[in-house]
Amino acid sequence: MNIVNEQLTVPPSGVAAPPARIYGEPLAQMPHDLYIPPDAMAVMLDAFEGPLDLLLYLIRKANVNVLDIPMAPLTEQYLLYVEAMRAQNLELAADYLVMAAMLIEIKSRMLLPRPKAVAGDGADEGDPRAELVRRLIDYEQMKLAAHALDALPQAERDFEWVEVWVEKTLLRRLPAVNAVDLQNAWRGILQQARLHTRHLVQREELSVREHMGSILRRLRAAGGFVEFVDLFDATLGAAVVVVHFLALLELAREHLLEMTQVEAFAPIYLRLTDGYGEPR
Amino acid sequence: MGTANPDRSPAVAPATPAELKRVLEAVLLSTREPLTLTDLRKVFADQIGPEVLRPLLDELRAEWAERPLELLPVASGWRFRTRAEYLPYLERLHPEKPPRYSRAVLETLAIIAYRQPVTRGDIEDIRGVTVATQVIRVLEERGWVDVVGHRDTPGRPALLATTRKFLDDLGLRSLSELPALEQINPNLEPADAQSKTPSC
Amino acid sequence: MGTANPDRSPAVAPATPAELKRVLEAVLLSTREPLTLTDLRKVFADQIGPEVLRPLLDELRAEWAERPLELLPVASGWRFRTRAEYLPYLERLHPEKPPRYSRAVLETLAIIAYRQPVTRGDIEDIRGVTVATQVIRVLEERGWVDVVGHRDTPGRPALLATTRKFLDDLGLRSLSELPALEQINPNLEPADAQSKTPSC
Repeated sequence: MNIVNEQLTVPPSGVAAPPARIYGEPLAQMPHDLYIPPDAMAVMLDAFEGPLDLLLYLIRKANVNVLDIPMAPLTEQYLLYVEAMRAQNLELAADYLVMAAMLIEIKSRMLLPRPKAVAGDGADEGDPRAELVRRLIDYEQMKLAAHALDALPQAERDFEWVEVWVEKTLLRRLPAVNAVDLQNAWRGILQQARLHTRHLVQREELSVREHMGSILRRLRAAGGFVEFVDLFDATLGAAVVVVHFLALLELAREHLLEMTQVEAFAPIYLRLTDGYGEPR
Repeated sequence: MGTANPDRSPAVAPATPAELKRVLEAVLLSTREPLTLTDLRKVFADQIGPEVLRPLLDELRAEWAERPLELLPVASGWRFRTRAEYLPYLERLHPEKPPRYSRAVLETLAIIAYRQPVTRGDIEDIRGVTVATQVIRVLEERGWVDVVGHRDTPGRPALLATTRKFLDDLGLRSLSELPALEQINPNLEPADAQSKTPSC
Repeated sequence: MGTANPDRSPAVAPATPAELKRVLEAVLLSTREPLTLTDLRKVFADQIGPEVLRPLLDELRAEWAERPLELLPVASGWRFRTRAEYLPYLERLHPEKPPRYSRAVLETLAIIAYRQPVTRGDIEDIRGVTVATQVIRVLEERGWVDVVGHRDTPGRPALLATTRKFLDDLGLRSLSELPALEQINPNLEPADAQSKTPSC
């Protein structure tokens, strides 16, 4: 029934209305005729997102100015669609019926003489279509925005986030120890063994012990045999030399090394008592 | 006892900018979440300032310009992603179709994104139809939308807004990078047709 | 759908080996699972044979030789992995609780540190229990303890001492920076009780 279409299409030239530019969506395949087979209506219901969407479609299809909507043919056409929908799906028609009521109301108000603009208020605010137009524009803006959003590259759909395999066991996690841990460990030992005073260790003694270790290492590195004077580095200062010497005496006392001298004033040699040295 | 654990922390930070860049690259390629400058400073035990890191990130981004990944600053930080042109190949490995949203979901998302914070009622006013609970739930489950408060009106309806993940997933740093809203020309027809179609 | 949804099925496979390699790189960087040659053939709709893919994978591997990731053929296929040297930096982002040494290890270390050079027998005397070989080995493998000599007594037991690395790792310049033990002695018992409990 082309008449309905032609009523809305301006001018009614008989020229087919340009295909509805409904964003390349399925709407483009919408039948041009309003007499739609009932099973096709179900498809249409899915195609429209609501009464505003349907109205926009009708307006687009008719190619009219949204600011100057021809209410009579639009309402008529809209009601035809709604009637068809109602036959198919009462529940969904509810939103559409509210819109139908609104359209009919606007249409009837349009028939009344337009109130003269009040002095000092030149705006065309009296147009009963204003609210509908605002809603249509608002909705269309969001509809286009939805499209623009959908066009953005989207994680998982258009790209993947990169997360390369990390093999954590490659990192050997070694326990952390600090000096306080050692102090606590020592405290534990003391508490267990009740070695309250015997194992008092003082800073000076620790220095000596450190030097004992370094002298032993030095001897081993040198093959177990070093001349006495070579062990001392006078540039380190008297205090260090003294500690070093004490360490030497302590090692001798513990029979960890031997000091030998062939005759008075001859060089003094130090030798590891265990006979181990590097290289052996 | 500062440097007590060198096996796990060999150096606080590498010495040269080139090595710093390699560390940034390694870290950005290996983490699930986008990394902020604050995160990246943590990588170097806060010893490297943002004034050093920022230019290195830009250099890194340029180095990858011709390669199959791109380094992107999104809302929650920096992150590598596969360029879109490689997706078709990846899809051959995982042929399941990526999620495509219905128009109802997309329009609801657009309204929340551009008009946030909005109530469900606001969305229904704009769309002119009831918004199914399922539609909101889809967006919430994707982590793109959440409730940020309640409007102080009867019923105290929930106010919905988009999340940082929404921005991240669309590769945006902020809402201001959303596509500009179309200025709807009230005159719906093509300009050339205009004169021929006076209103009735 | 414009830019966002580039053609979902472009060419079956790129034309040049260089482009093939870029696709392999993109796919291997973007998947969480190792990819077998069969998987990788699927990426190109089975149009590229393994005799082409294998050498390309080797080339790709070589290209990454100096970079922070390595391309590895593992049992279940090929995959990129972050090189171990970058793990300490990654760990700063998500620190895990470090493991702890057992009490036996700590006490043994304390005895070696404070009483060095000592034999295993000395340690057992002080702790009052046998020292497991494993305990000493842990400390030797860490590079904190080594043998500096042997005591000239029957059995010639090894003398253990702490190393330079031990001091470095604990952030100490010398053993004398270890807490002096006399400081903790008063804590062992209340001060007033001390005089009443002479050492045993």
